[in-house]
Amino acid sequence: MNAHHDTNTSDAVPSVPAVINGAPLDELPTDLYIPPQALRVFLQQFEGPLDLLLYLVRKRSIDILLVDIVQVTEQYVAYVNMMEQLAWDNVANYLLIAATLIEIRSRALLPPPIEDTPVDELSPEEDLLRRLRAYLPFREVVKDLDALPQIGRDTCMVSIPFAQAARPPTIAVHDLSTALNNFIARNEAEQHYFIAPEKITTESKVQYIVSRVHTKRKVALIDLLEAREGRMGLVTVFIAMMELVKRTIISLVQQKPYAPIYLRDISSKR
Amino acid sequence: MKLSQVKYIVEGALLTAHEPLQLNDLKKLFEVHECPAAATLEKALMELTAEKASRPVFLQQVASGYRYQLQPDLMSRVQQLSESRRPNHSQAFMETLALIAYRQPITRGEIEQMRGVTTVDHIMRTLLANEWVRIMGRKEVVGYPALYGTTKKFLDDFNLKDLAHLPPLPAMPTIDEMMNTNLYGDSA
Amino acid sequence: MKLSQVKYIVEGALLTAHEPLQLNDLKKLFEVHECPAAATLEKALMELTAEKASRPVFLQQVASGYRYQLQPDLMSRVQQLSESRRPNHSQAFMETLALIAYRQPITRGEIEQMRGVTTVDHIMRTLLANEWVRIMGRKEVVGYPALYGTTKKFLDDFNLKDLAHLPPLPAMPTIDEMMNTNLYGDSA
Repeated sequence: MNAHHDTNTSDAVPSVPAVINGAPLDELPTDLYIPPQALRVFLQQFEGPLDLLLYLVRKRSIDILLVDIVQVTEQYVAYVNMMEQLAWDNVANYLLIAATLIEIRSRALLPPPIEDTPVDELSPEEDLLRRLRAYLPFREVVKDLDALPQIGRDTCMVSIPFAQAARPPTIAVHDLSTALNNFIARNEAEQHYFIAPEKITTESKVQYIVSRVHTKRKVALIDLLEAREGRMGLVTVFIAMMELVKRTIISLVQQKPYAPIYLRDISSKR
Repeated sequence: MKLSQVKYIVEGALLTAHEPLQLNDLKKLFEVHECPAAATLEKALMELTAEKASRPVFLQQVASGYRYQLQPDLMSRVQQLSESRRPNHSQAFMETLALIAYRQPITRGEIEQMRGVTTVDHIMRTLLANEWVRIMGRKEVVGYPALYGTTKKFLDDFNLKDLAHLPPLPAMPTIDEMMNTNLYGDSA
Repeated sequence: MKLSQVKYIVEGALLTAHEPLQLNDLKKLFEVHECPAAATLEKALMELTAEKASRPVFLQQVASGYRYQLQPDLMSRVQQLSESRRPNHSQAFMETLALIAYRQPITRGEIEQMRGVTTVDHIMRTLLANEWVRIMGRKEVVGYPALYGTTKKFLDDFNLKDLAHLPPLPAMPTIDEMMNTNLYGDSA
C-alpha cells in the first residue's frame, strides 16, 4: 500500500477518510461489510497496521485493556481478510498485529494463569499500547519536518554563473564510469536483493489444515508449522486455525498447560 | 578595508557560489594584507542576513555554511520556468526520515519495528540517493545490520544549521491522550 | 500589480535562472490575469539594470536574454576562491553527470526516474554553470522537455578527444558480484 501512498502526500488521517461514489465515508460501517473497492480506498488512508489499529481504537473509544478488544479484533481480522483477497503486499505486517490482537483476545477469554507473569515482562496489550504511543510522536513530527523550507521544493540556491572560469578538471574521467557503474549496480542489487517470498494465504492454510486433519483426525499444531515460512507462515496458520474453530470444523485440545496443542476434526462427527 | 567593501565582496562570492561557503572560504577572497578580522566578516554576514525583508533572495546559514536562497513565496513561480517538479514526499517516506533523524543511528529493522510496517525498498533508495541518509556503521548484533543516520546535505536541504535545530519531537502521549486528544485533527 | 512587485518577482527569477531569460520567459512567471504589460516588464528590467552601481552583481542583456553577472572587479577574487576550493562533488553529482555523458541525449525526467530523486535542481544548475552540460534540443513528447548532453568544454576539461573515448562501462556485474561489491563505500 505504500506504493500507492508515495504518489501523493498523505496528511494525517483526514476526518473524511474516503469518498465513495461522491459520498463521504466517515464512519466505519457497523456491519463490517464494505464493498472491496471502497475498502481499498478506505485502507489506503492508513500508513500501516499501527495506524489502522489506532484509528479503530480511537473511533470506537475502546479501552484496549478491557474486554472490548474482542470487537476491535473481529473488525481488524475482517479487514485483514479482505485485504488479503485484494492481494496487498503489506498483508504480513497487518497479520502480525492481528495475531497479537488474537493473543490478547484469547488471554481475555482464558482464566488468569496460575503463576504470576514476571513483573518486568509486558503483557501483549501493554506492549501494543506502548508501541502505539511510541509511534505517535513520529507520526506527528512529520508535519513540522515537512513544513521546513526545503531546497528544490520551497527555495533554491542562488548561484549566478560566472563565465571564463577555466577551472582545471577536478574529476578524473575514470570516476565518471565508476559513478555510473555503482549507480547501475546499486539499482540492480536492490531490485534483486529482495527475493519475494511465496504468497501464503489464509485460504490455502485453511485447506491445508482441513486436508491434514481429515486424513489423520488429530494433528499436533507444531506439525502444521514450517520453519521456512517464518513469521508470516506462523501467523497465517494461527488465523486459519481460528477460522476453522469458528466454523466448527476443528476443535483444539490441550491436556494440560504447556502440553502440545492438537487440532481435532469435528466436522465428520456431525 | 571598510565594512561596506567587505560586504560587497562577500555578497558577490556568495551569489556566485555553487555550494554554501564557510568563514574559512570567505577569508580566501582577500589578500593576506587586507584580510578582515573574523569579527568584521561576521558583522558583514550579519548585516547581509538582515537585508532579507524586501529582497527576492536572502542569506541563510545552514550546516555547511552560508548561502543565498530564493524567498519561498517565489519558488512556485520560478518553477514555472524550469521543468522541475515539486517533490512531494509521502507520509511513509517522511516517517522513515523522521525516525532516522531523531533516532540515529538506527537500523532498518528498528525502523520497521517502530512503524509496524516493512520499509519499502524505494523509500530507502530515495533517501540514500538524495544523500539525506547514509550508512554510519554496522550494529554489533547478529547479521551486522547497517546503521543509518542523516547527512550534512539533509541539514542543508532542510535549512537546518544542525540536528539541534530539528523541530522538537512531541512527547510520547499518555494512554489517555492517545485515546481522547485531537491528535490528527480528526473528530475522534 | 505594482511595479515594485513585478521587479521583486523578475529579480528573483533572474537570480536563480541557469540561463538567460527572455521577455517571453518572464511572462510565464505570472498568472494570466495578473500578467503585466510588456511595457511594465521592460520598465522593471530597466530599473533593475540601473541599480547596477553599488551591487556586486548586475543585470546584463546578452544575445539570448537577460542575466545577472558578477561585477568584473570581483572576478579574480571569486575565481581565486573557487580554485582554492576543491569542489566536493557528491555522489549524486557524479551520477547525474555520468548519466548525461553515457546516455545523452537525456531528459531531466529520465534522469530523475533512473535515480529516483526529484531534487537534482542544484546539480543541473552547477552542470550548466560549469558548461559541462548543455541543452541539445527538445524531446518530441508532451511538454517538449529539454534534452541534455555534454559540451566541448566537458571533453576539454576531461582531456577527451571525443565521446567515443569515454572509458567503456565494464560489463554488467553478475548478481554474485553485486552482492559482494562494496556499493555504498561503507565498511560492509
